[in-house]
Amino acid sequence: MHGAKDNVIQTVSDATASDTVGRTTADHATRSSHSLLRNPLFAGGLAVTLAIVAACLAAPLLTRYAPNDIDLNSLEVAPSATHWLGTDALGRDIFSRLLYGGRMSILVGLAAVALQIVIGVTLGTVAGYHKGIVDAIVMRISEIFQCFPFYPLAITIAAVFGANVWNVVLIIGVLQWPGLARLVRAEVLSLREHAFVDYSRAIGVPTWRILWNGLVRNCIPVIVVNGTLAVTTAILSEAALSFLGLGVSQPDPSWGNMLSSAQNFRVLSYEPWMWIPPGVAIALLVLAVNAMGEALQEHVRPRFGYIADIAPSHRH
Amino acid sequence: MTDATEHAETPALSVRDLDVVFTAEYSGDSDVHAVDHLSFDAHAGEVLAIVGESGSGKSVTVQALLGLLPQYASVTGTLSTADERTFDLSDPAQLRDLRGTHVAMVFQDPYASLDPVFTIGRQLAEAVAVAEPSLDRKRVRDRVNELLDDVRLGDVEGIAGKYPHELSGGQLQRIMIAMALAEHPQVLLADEPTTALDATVQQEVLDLLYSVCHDLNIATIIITHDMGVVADIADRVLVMHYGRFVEHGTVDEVFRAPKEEYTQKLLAAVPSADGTDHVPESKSGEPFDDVKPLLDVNHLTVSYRDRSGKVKEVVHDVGFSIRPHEVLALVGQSGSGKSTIARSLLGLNPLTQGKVLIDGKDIFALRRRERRAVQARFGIVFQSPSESLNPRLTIGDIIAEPLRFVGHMNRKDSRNRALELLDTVHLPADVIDRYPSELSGGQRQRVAIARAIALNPSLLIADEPTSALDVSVQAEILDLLRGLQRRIGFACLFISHDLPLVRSFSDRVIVLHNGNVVESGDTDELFTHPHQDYTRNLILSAPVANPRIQRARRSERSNSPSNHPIPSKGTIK
Amino acid sequence: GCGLNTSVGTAATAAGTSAQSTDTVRYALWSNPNGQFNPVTYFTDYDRAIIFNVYSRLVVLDAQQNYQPSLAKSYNWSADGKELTFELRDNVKWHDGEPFTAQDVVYTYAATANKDFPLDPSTLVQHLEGYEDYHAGKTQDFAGITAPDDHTVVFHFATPYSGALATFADKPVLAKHVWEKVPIAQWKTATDLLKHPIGTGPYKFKEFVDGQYVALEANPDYFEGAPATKNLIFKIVSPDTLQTAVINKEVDIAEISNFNSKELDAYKQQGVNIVEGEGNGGQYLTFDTKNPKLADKRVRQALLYAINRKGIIDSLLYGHGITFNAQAHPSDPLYPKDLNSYDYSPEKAKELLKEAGWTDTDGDGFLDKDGQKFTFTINFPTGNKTRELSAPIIQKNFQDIGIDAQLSQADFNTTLAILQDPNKQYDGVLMGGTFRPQQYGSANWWSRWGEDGESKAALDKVNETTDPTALAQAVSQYLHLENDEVPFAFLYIPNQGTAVRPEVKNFERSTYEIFSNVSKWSVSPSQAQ
Amino acid sequence: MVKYIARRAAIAVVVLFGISLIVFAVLNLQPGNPYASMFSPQTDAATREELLRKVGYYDPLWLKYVKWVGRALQGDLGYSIQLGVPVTAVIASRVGNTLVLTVAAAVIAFVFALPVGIYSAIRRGRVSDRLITVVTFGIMSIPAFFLAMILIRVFSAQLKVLPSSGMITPGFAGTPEQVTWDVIRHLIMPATVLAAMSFATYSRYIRSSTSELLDADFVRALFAKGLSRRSVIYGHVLKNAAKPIVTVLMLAVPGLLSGALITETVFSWSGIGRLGYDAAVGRDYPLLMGITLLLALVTLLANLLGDVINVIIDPRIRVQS
Ligand SMILES: Nc1ncnc2c1ncn2[C@@H]1O[C@H](COP(=O)(O)OP(=O)(O)OP(=O)(O)O)[C@@H](O)[C@H]1O
Ligand SMILES: Nc1ncnc2c1ncn2[C@@H]1O[C@H](COP(=O)(O)OP(=O)(O)OP(=O)(O)O)[C@@H](O)[C@H]1O
Ligand SMILES: [Mg+2]
Ligand SMILES: [Mg+2]
Repeated sequence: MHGAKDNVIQTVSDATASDTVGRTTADHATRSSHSLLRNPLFAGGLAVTLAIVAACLAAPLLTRYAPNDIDLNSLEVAPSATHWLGTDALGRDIFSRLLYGGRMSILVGLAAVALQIVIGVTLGTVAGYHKGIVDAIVMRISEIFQCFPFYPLAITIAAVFGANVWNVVLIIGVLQWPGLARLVRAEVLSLREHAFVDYSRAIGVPTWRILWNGLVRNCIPVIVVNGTLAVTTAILSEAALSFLGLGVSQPDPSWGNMLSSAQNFRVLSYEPWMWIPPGVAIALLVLAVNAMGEALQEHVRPRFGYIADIAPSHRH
Repeated sequence: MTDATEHAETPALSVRDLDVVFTAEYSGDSDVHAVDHLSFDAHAGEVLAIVGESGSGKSVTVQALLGLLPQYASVTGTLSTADERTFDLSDPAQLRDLRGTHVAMVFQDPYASLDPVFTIGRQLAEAVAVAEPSLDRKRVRDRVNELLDDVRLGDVEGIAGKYPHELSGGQLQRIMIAMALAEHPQVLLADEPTTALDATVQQEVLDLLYSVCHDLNIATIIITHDMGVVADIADRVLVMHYGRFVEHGTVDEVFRAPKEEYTQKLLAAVPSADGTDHVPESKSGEPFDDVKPLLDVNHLTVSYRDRSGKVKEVVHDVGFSIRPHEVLALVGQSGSGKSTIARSLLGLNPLTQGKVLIDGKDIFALRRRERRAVQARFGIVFQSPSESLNPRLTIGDIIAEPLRFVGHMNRKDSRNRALELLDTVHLPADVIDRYPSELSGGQRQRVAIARAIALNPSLLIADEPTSALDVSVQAEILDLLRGLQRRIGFACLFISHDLPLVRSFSDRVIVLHNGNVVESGDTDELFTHPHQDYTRNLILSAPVANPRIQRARRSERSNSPSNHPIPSKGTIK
Repeated sequence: GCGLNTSVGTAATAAGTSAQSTDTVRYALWSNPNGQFNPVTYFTDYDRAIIFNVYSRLVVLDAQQNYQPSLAKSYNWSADGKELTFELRDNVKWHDGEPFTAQDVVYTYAATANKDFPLDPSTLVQHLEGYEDYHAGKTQDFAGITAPDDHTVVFHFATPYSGALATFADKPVLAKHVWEKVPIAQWKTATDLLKHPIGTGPYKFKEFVDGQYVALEANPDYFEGAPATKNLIFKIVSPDTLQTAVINKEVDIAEISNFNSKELDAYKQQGVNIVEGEGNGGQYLTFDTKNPKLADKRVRQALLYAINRKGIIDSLLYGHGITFNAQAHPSDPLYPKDLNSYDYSPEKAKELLKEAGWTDTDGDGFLDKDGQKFTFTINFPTGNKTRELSAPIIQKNFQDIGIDAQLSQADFNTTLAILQDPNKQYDGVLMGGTFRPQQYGSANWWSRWGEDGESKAALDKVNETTDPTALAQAVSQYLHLENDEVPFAFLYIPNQGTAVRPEVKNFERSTYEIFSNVSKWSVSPSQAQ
Repeated sequence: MVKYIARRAAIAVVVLFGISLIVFAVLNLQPGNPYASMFSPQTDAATREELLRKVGYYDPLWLKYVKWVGRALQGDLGYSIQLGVPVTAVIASRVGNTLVLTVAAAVIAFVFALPVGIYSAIRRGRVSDRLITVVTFGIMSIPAFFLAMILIRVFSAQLKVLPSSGMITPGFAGTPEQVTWDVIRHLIMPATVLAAMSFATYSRYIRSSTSELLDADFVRALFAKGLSRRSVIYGHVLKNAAKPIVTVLMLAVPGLLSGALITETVFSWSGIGRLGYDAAVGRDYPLLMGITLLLALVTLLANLLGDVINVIIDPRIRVQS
């Protein structure tokens, strides 16, 4: 299961962020989006993502079944002309649930990341800018949250506020901000040494303005890159939470709970139509979003300048 | 084709028809034709300097010779050596034979060019082992010691066991040279080997390179944009522009009678050290003594607390004053505390002690708000234009920042004023909506200047405003500053380590050494009659763009016995 | 310390992993027992499985649900129903060789009445004479239990208690000489004793590897004859991988989790037999009878009519289950045959609701009364897949009759907390429970119904009656009342299926007794393959 | 160095306190009563209240916490409500198993991630790199549960070469080597599933730190020196990459531990993961507090260890500290 804390790719990068990101983002951030679209990784990722999002939004046009329509007369039927992707244990149309469930999964992904960004960027910026004691406190807090046990908190939030999609968002957002906060902090720590911050401080520009204009805006590449990765982590976390019955709850579909309702040997062996569609959908979206994140990362970095000798077989 | 190939004997290295294009795979940018069919020779025991403004393809040229270009660079051309082997430059695999045996390279930034996690000794030993795989352990160690002696580091205690970050820049560059020598190269490529170094250290490294080249009979190709360096060390000069060959000749020919217009321009842009060409126009000669100082700095002491918490005092009890309309220059070696003083004036570093008076008011005794008001009278220009402009803001917003948040103008007025300012610094109005990355270095520095004068400062603090720029651009920026200073009449604290520049621009000079004022006085007076050895050294170590003077200085240096370049230990073949 | 907490057994058992050996039967447990191998303090079914093989009881239930003597040779009710006398076997030995006596019985049941007993005292002891004094610590001896001699025990009831024998069939006897070493207050934490139970049952405890398995060994001195198979191993296998474990010969006997025909076919193809029997766990939807909109019994009846219970059984249980209509197992001899069966009928439901004043006056598709829309939140806990799936069906059933039904899922404890808080108003909670023989009204403590009035009187009557015919009548009356009042919507009892490898012989089970003939289970050499 | 570690340890203690406080508060916010499922349904309300009072259920929150801290400082984390066993004992008996599983998984993940990461760094932007990216993210997006099921189906049900679950064959006796082999056979699938979850993280990270280094000036200088590709990458780049890689390995520890939950459940591996989940679901507060603190401690220790190793690897930090 991809627990919420698995997003080490993000969490960890602060180890080197201070030596690398500051140097690169400032110079390369503003390259044209035009060139980004030419990157097949990005273009492909974007196309797939848009296709999935569009299909989910257009769900009512694509299917005549409501996602929660129970039909006890056609339980677990295999894909056919009537049910394109078959039906589930309650006779609900899987294609319809897949489309409507996608809305939920995407919503969770986006909203959780938005929350994470709000908390992480605010705290990371403040910590990095003020350094010293403020920094120490924020970092300790982020450490506490990193050490925080995922399931107890998930259960508590679900128990106190009731299991629904917003709590999934809350859980994931609240538990995953430290990674981003640390990255932004590292970035800000190096950005604040840039002369343009010195300049603003020297002439007395208000602090909030420095934080916003000078620092947050310059962290956007980091935020975007990590945000895309975090979207995928959030979607996978939702699946994991649903697997444990703490996610988006019945009868509403999400890819996560569709998968988790198929967590059974028989389904796995004999009724692949129950798990392949949500599984493939998650994998595809994760892959697409990650591909975009990857491309963005390349984009905000300087062009790779490996010398030809590292990869020998290049010359044609 | 006109090229740099005419010479009598067989060259140690001969490059024909080198062409480099950076293909734009995904970037969407257009292809860059970095080097355009260039041919040249390098001869044993001679220094060939490749000069040209930034981006002219100098670095790309030497990297192509070793196959060190990125994968997406497409290279053509051939290279032949003294033993008449010929290599196809388009095949980096072939060039592997060249590296570590025939051709060695010294990079610009020695610190970045050494592996930070291995000791110096280990890295040297590795280079030795590559060049001479047959040596056993002990012989390798001996050879390392020999090399360290060769670059005059042999007597530095335990240097082989140190890590790169424990050595100074000059020491590191010598290590790089030692590493290059380990390979017994016939050709030594040096890409801006001294740009990152202080003037005094630069001289030592140049001397070392010079003697390496001549004593060991190595063909040396040095890349630089500093005409002083060229005048100092080069035997022959190759001028490039936009990747293309411009002209070639002996150093005397090129400096005395540059054939091409581009070369002439390049040379004209260099301020000459003897103060003969540019007379600073601001120098009015009017006596300042009776004028009340605008800025009065007394007993300024600044310390830093480093990461381990140790307090290090870097500026000790410095005092000076600037009168209205006066240009005061702060000079001194790197690390002497110049920037620190400027930062303290701006309130970016807390001072340990001392007073800063503006119009007689102690600004750090003022309340925050009043202090802001006083500081609003400072204009600031920092060294690196790309660093001092927020890459995420448009030029308009950058210039408007002081107007809006300090001058409290509204958005519309500030934009209009920004347009005016752009005009003042001779920038087209349409840059207002561009981002800094879309401007050239010189244009960016103009923007920084426009921002600095936005609030009609009475004091401009300029910390190395031109040192990150190309020679030709440098001159333009200085002219602009000069003009503005005349028009607006601000006083200026001008920080630079470029002494010719200081001489041409400032009224008075303060010489700093390790955070202490060594000497101060009227510019001309100080340059012609320095009282302190330190000052004299500083002046002499800055190479001037005149081969004749440099040659004279060199022979003077080498006559003093303490300074013998290479020990004549015939161990090198 | 690191490493696996595995102690290597000394007994020479199977050498290979999946090779069948004739001296071992391996039974799959779905989850790890807690290691509370004490018949009066355990609380998981997994611990129970171990306990019921290691310990024995005074009486046991036979397949017809009659009490048969076990540790007791015979039992006898006094005429007034206030004295129950057990004649004990005299040849029984504890696994450590000590003789089993009447003192063990006295000690076991008195302990649960002790003031230090860390759990709630059983209903049984509360009905015994002198309970108050003993429980308050005023007396040293419990007047309610006496042992006239080593092989006779007498229980003296203050008021007659009909559930007595059911308790004895459910609570095995502890060894006094073992447990008296530990103060009663520490029984729940006496790890050493708890994890090394000494009983009188067919199997002796050998080892418990936490999270992995519990190994038992035949007791050659078992009073009903030595078991046929030397080793009985309870292996912990997640239900998800159960099928593979059975087919892979890692376990011999396993309870299956559903009756999907494809799954059954997979077993059958491998020659595995499926033994199917009535289940002993029922699922129900509790109603908050104090909730104004549910206070009217017609509304509750309507809701029950509205639920397509047969549909749930047919779809979710593939037909392998039964409905029930009052809080007793339909196979219980006293379960009335003439209860209202509330067959699925949305029309009847609507009718009843209309009678109760619920109609759709504003035409929004939902019923309303006094301007209030009929909303109904179905709370249900995570954990039981069938139950989780039944929730949307019930939701839909309710929506079909014009109720705005919503689902609310939470973890088990959170859901339970709704029921436990007497001040919390709710609509309905899906819950499940295990039937124990002849215990009626056992889920009442969180019910908001049955604490007073007619229902309480009826239930008290059940508990107080020991005369069989009178009891039958009392039970019938109580269950009819419950059937009519619908404090719960009783849903379904899934059948229990057990996958038994073909090598295993003589496996039998009844509704309540899984291990009733464990000592006859045997393994013949592998014939298949 | 000693001073540095001491300071870090002191900070870790403070953080541990913070965690214990917050977790304690959060746990007690949950509705539901740890003792609820332990009463028999017939128990009347008065008896229930009395028992709950006896176990301190009605104490005010702060008092509970103070009591808990008081005992915890003496190394007593109380008794598990559900198991009736000292929390320290339960944890001690389980933690080794989780350790074996997670270490095996981390090793497997790392052993595969290292060459893959380096290879795709070297081939950055090429087809082979893209392919690896796709496969890596593909693996990352298979829920662990499914991977587990698929493995069981193939290797246990079909090929019958590996046991479907458990850590050891019940009652298995043999030489220590045979026992070890038996355990390893049981370990293969769960460790693989857990490793698959970490693999993506590791390999992506190794790729990015290696590729950053391949861009470094000193690498270019090494090539200029005439070093072979091999000695540049294995002699220099890897040692420099060790620092970020150690960091990622250490920071991945909490993820690995929480990832153990599903693996342990599916494979009946008796470790901390499932125990912690059950404790959370069952409101077994003492046990949950114990596990939480253990995990936090392990996480903090891993961070600390990572920093210390980095200090050892990187001479530049060595001087500063
Ligand atoms: N890795 C690269 N990718 C793409 N373009 C490059 C690369 N390296 C250099 N260029 C381009 O090639 C041209 C020549 O660059 P080069 O570095 O040789 O200039 P230079 O003369 O050394 O300048 P400087 O004095 O600033 O070092 C420039 O236009 C530069 O932008
Ligand atoms: N933030 C800092 N923390 C600690 N020491 C510092 C810091 N900034 C500068 N120093 C030290 O203070 C001394 C003076 O530095 P300063 O930057 O003022 O020199 P400078 O004369 O401007 O040199 P350069 O010509 O290289 O810019 C140097 O020894 C430097 O190492
Ligand atoms: Mg260059
Ligand atoms: Mg400076």
